Amino acid sequence: MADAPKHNAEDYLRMYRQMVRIRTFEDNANQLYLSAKMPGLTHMYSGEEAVAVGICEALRTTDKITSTHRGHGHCVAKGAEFKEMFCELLGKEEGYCRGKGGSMHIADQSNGNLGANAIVGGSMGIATGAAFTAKLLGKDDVTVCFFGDGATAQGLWYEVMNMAALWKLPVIYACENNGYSEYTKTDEIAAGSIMARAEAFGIESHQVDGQDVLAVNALTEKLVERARKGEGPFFMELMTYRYHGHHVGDINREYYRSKDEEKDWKENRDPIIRFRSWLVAEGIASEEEVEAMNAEIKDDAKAAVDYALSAKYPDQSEVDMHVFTDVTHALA
Amino acid sequence: MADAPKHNAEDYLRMYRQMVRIRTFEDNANQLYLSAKMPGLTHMYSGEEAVAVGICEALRTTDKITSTHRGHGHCVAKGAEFKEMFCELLGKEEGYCRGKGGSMHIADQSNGNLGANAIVGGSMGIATGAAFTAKLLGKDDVTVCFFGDGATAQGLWYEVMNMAALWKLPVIYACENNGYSEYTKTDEIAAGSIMARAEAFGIESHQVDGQDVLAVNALTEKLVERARKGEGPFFMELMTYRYHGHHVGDINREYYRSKDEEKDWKENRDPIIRFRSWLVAEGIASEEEVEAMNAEIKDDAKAAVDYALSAKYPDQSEVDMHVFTDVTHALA
Amino acid sequence: MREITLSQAVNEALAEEMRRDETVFIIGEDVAEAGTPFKVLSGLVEEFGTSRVVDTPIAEPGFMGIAVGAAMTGTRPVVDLMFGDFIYLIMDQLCNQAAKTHYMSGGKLNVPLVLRTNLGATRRSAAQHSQSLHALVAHIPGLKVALPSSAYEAKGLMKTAIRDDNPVVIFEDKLMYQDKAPVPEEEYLIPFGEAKVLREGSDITLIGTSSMVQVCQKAAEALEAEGIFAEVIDPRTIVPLDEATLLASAKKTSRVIVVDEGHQSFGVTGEIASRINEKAFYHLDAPVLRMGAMDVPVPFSPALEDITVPTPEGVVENARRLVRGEMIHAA
Amino acid sequence: MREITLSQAVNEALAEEMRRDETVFIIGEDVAEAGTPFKVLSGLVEEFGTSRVVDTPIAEPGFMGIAVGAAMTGTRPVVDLMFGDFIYLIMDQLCNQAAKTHYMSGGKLNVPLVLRTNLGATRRSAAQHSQSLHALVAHIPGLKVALPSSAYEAKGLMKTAIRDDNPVVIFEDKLMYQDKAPVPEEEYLIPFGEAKVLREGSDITLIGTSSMVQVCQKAAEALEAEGIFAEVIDPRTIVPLDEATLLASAKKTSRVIVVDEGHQSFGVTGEIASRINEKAFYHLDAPVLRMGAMDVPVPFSPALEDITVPTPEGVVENARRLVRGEMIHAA
Ligand SMILES: Cc1ncc(C[n+]2csc(CCOP(=O)(O)OP(=O)(O)O)c2C)c(N)n1
Ligand SMILES: Cc1ncc(C[n+]2csc(CCOP(=O)(O)OP(=O)(O)O)c2C)c(N)n1
Ligand SMILES: [Mg+2]
Ligand SMILES: [Mg+2]
Repeated sequence: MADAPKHNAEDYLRMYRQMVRIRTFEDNANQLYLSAKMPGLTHMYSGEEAVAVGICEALRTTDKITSTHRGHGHCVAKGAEFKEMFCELLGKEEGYCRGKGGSMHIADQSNGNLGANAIVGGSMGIATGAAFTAKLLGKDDVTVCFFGDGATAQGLWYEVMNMAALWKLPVIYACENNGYSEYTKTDEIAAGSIMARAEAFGIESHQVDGQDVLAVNALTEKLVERARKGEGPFFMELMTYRYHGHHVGDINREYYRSKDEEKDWKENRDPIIRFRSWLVAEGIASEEEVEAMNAEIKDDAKAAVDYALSAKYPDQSEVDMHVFTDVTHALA
Repeated sequence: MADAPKHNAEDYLRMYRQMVRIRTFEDNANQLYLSAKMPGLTHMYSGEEAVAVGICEALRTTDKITSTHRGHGHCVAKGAEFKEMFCELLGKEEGYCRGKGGSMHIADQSNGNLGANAIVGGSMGIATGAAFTAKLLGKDDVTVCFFGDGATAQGLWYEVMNMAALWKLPVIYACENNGYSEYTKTDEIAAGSIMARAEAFGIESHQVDGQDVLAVNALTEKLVERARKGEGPFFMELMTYRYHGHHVGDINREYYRSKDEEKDWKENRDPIIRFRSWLVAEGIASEEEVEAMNAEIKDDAKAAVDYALSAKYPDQSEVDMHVFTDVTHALA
Repeated sequence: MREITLSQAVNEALAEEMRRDETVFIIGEDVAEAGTPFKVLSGLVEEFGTSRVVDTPIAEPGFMGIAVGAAMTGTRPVVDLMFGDFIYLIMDQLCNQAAKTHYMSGGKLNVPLVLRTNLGATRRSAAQHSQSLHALVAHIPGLKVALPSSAYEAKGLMKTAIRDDNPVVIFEDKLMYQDKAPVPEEEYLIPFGEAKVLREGSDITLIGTSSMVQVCQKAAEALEAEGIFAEVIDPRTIVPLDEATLLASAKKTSRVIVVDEGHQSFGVTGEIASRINEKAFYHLDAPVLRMGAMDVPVPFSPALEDITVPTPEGVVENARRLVRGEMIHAA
Repeated sequence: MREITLSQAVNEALAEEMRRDETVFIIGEDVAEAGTPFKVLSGLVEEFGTSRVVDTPIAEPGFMGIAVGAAMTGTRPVVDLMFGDFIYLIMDQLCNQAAKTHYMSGGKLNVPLVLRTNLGATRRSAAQHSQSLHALVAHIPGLKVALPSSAYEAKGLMKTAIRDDNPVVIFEDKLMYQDKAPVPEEEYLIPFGEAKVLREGSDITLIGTSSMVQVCQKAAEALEAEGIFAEVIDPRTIVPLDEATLLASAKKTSRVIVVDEGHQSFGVTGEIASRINEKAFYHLDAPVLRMGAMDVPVPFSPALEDITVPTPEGVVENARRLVRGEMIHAA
C-alpha cells in the first residue's frame, strides 16, 4: 500500500466501509439480475472500488462528479443510500430518479453526482461544464470526470481537454483503465499512450495503482487541492480491473480474456483484501471489527433490496411528467 | 530554401508555375467578389501556395487528397483546370460539380481531389477512409488530409488518428498552421502542442516551413514513399500564413492582427518570391522566362474567367438531379 | 416606435438578460472581439468581459457539452452555433444529454440553456451552410424550439428563452439579420406556445414559420388584391405549438397552407398539417397543403438555389387553387 | 420453407454479399470476435478475417467518417452502429457528408455505404438506448431509409442496401433479433420503394413500420374477430416511399391509421398521414390517425416504458372508433 496520508482511523474505516458497500451493492444487483427481478442489464463495478472511493473520499459534498454506465461505485462513493439506489435499479418511484433513469442514468444531485451516462464519453462535456460554473461563479468546487479506457477513443475528450487547459478549469479527468472496453483489450483500441494524449494539451498527468485506495486517495487529495487553487485541470489514469463481465449478461468471456487473468487480479490485487490487511496490520481495526462491519453492510443491503422489491412503481400518470420543468404533464 | 531534392528543372518550373497559378486564381476570385460577380463568399489561399504545391507535387494522380473551405490551392495543385474551377465558383453547369458545390465543395475526382469541405475538420474521416480503401484493396495510393490549425480542435481528428495509427493506414495529416482560425490567434484556441497531440497516438510528426516549397516537397516525398510501404500514418505541421482576410469579406482585420505582421510575412517570407529568386539564382530560369510564365498564367486565368462569366447556368431541371445515383429526378 | 434590426434586437435581449442575471453567459466561436461573423454580438464582450462572452476553439460538441454541464450546475449558458448546419455535430449533447436530463433524473436536474443558431438558404452558401434543421430538434422531447420571424419576435423570444428552465433552441433566419422592425424601448417577453395572428382573413389560412412568415405576408397582400382574404399566422414556437390558434383559424377559413423552410418531407409541415387534418377535418374544404423546401441538398448555383425555397408567388398560386376549389391532386 | 431468426437473416445477407463482392466490409465496435453485443455477426470474422470485419475503438464519428471516405474511393462499407441512439454522434458524417456528396459533386462522387443500426423500446434500456430515430434520417435528402419488419425483410433489404450506390440506413428492431420467419434458401432481393400488403382488408388501412408491423397484424386479427377487415401495409422503406400503394389502399378503405415507433411529433406518422390526406382527401371518411411513440424520453421503469409505445389494443380501439364513424377529436 502507498504511504498512508494524514488520515485518522475514522477516515480509513469509512473508506473501507465504502468499498465494501460498493462490492455488496453489486453482489446484490447481480443476484437481482440472476433471479430475473431486475429490469434490463447492469454493469458492475466490482474490482474497481478503490478508484471511486479513493477519489470521492478526497471530495466535498459540493464537489461534483460525472459517472458512467458502470456507475454504481461512483454513486455509493459520493454518498448515496442503498434504498434509493435499489429502488432506482428496479424502476420504483422512490428511486433517485423516480425510476425514470435506472442503472445507467442514476444521479444523486444532493451529493453532487451529476449522473451516470449511457453514452460512452457522454459526460466529459458535462464535467468540464460543471468546472466552468465553479470558475465563472467564483466557487472553489472541483469536478471529477470518471470514464473508462474505452472512452478515450471519443473525440469529445480532446475537445474539452483543450478548453479545460486553455481556461484552467478545476476539473480532474479520471480514466479507469480496466484493460477492456466491452469485449476488446485496451491495447487493441488505443494507439500510442493515453497519458501522453492528455499531456499533449499541457495537462499534468499521473498514473496510479487503482487497486490501492490509499495511493488513489493521496494523489487525488493533492490534485483536488491544487485544482481548487486554479492549478487544474489534471489527468489521472487509474490502473484497475473489472471482476465480472462487461455487464451482468456477459458470462462466457474466455474468448476475450482468460480465467487465469481474472483469478490473478482477484486473488493478488483485490483492493478490499489489501486494504483490510493493512487496516488490521496497522491496528486500526481487528478482524472481528472488520467482519462485523461487513455483516452490517450485508444486512443494510438486504434490507434495502427487500424494501425496493416491494416498493411501488411510479404511477402511470408520471409518464409525461418531467419532460419540461414548467409543464406538469407534457401530453395533457 | 531547403536543400533541393533530386528534381530536374522541369519539376521546379512546374512547381513554380503551380504556385503562381494558385495566386493568380485567387486574385481573380477576389476581383470577381469585389465586382459583385461571384455568388457568396470565398476563402483565399494566397500566401500558402508552397504548402499545397510542395505536397501535391509529391503525389501521383491516383493518390487522394481531401481539402477544406480554403480549398482552391489544393484543387489547382492536384491538377485542376481554371475553366472548370471558375465555372464552379460562379455556379455554372460546366463547373467541376455542375455548379452545385461552389467554392466550398469543389472536388475534382479525376485528379484524386475528394473535395473541399465546409465543415471544419469534416474531411478527416474521409481522408482516413480513402487510406483504408487503399489498404483493403491492396493499392499503394496515399491520401493527404489537408486542414487548418483551427481544425485541430475538432474531436474527429483524434478519433481517426487513433484508428489510422492502429491500422497503419497510408494517410498523411497535413495541418496548415496559418496562425489563425477565423478571427482568433491559434495560441488562444490550442492548448499544449499540436505536434505532441499526433505523437501521443504514436504518429511520427514533423514541423516544416510552409513558405519553403522545396522543404515541404522534400519532406512530403519521403513520407509518401514510406506511407506507400505501410509505414504511415504521418503528421506534418506546415507553418504558413494567409495574406487575405478569413474570407473575401474580412477586410478590416486590425482588431485581430496587425498590418505590420501581414507586411512582414508578405515581404520577407513570400513563398513565390523566395522560390523565384532561387530559380533564378540556380539558373533554372531567367527573370524574363519567369515573367513570361507569369504573364501566360494571367492570360489563362483571364480567359477562364471570361469563359465562366458567360457560361450557362445549369438548367432548373437539374435541381433534383444527383440526389440519388439511380433516380434521375428525385422529385419527379 | 423606434425600428432596429433583428441583429440589434438579439444583441439587446442578450445584454439585458446578462445585466439582469449574472449567471447568463455566451459561449461559442468568435463571439467575443469578433462578435460572430454576423456581428450580432458586437459590443457584448466590452460590457461583460471575456469570462461571460467566451470564445471557444472550433469544437462544437465540446462547447455544447460544457454548456450542458454548466447549465446543470447553476448557470444559464447561451450557446452560439455559427451555422444551423453544425447542429449535426452537437446532436448527442443536445438530444441525448440536454433534452433528457430533467426527465431521466426524475425532475432533480435541469438544463436551462439556450442554443442560438440559424436557418435559411438563398445566401449562396451551398449545402453545408444553408440548411433549416429545426424539425430534427422539434422531434426530440425535452427541447423547446423558437423561430423568430422579425426583430420584435427575436428579442422577446430570446429573453423568454434565457429565463426558461429548459433547453431552448432558437433558430434565427440568417437573411433577416439586417431587417428592421419596430421594437419597444421597454422590456417585454414573448410567451412560448402562443401563435401570433399577423393578419386576419376569412378565405384561407397561411401558417408560416421563421423566414416564411414574410413570404406568407407578401402572398396575403397579393391575394388581397385579387379579393382573396388570407389569415396569416406565425406559430413563433413549434415546441410548444399553439394548436388552439391554428385550429380556430383552420375552422374559420376551412383552407390551410403550411409554409416552412425546412425540407418538406418528414419535417415541420407534415406535423402541423397532420394536427390540423386530425382535429379540424370536418371543417376543411380541401386538404391542408404543405410547402417546404425541396427535398434536395441546397445547391450552390443561384440558378438552382432560389427555386428550392417556397416563394410568395408559389403560395399565391396554391392559395388560388385551394380557394377556387380545384382538387389539388385530383385526390 | 425453413425459418430463421432476424439475426441469422442479417448475418446471411452480409455473408452472401461479402462473398459476392470483395469490396464489401463491416466496420464497428466489437463486430469481429464478439460478433456485436446482439451476436448478429457471429462467424463472419472467421470467414472474412479482421481486414473485412473491422473492430474499431469507441469512436462513432471517426469510423463513420472513415466509412464515408472508403465508400467514396471504391469500397462498400457496412457500418455497424451498436444502438440507434448513437446516431446523434454521427449525424455530421451521415447528413452533411454522406448524404450530400453525390449532389454537391454534381454526380461525380458517390457514397455506397450501409449504416446498420436499430430502434425500439420496451427493453428496459432507458432513454439513451431505446430511441427510434429513423425520422431524423428520413428528413435529410440523399439518404435512403429501410425498416425491416421480419427476418425475410431484413435479409432482402440488407442485400439491396449493400448493392445500392447511395448511402442507405437500415434500422433493425432490436426486440426482433430472435424472431423467426420463413426465409428462402435461394437468393432474393427486395426492391426499395415497394410497400408490402401483408393482409387485405376493406374497412380500414393500418400502415405500420418496423416493430409496428407486428402490432398492426395483431390488431388486424383482433379486429377481424369483430367483423372489421383491416388492410395491413408495411412500407418497408420510408425513403423512397411507395405512395401509390398507400394511396390505393386509403382510397379503398377510406380510413387509415399510421403506426410507427418513433416519437409522434415531427416524425414519420405526420409525413405519411399528410401525404395521404393531401392526395386521397376526398376519399377519406375520417382524418388519417397517427400513432407514434409518446413525445417523452423513454423511461426506464417497466411501469412507464410499456405505455409509451403503440400496442395492438390501442390500434384496435382507434380502428373501432374510426370505423364506427366517431369523430376522433370532435373535429
Ligand atoms: C457512444 C457509445 N458507444 C458505444 C456504447 C456501447 N458501450 C457501452 S460500454 C462500452 C465499453 C466502454 O468501455 P470503457 O470506457 O473502457 O468502460 P468500462 O466498461 O470498461 O468500464 C461500450 C462500447 C455506448 N454506450 N456509447
Ligand atoms: C464545424 C465548423 N465550425 C465552424 C465553422 C466556421 N469556420 C469556417 S472556417 C473557420 C476557421 C478555420 O480555421 P483553420 O482550420 O485554421 O483554417 P483556415 O481558415 O485558417 O485556413 C471556421 C471557424 C465551420 N465551417 N465548420
Ligand atoms: Mg474499460
Ligand atoms: Mg488557420
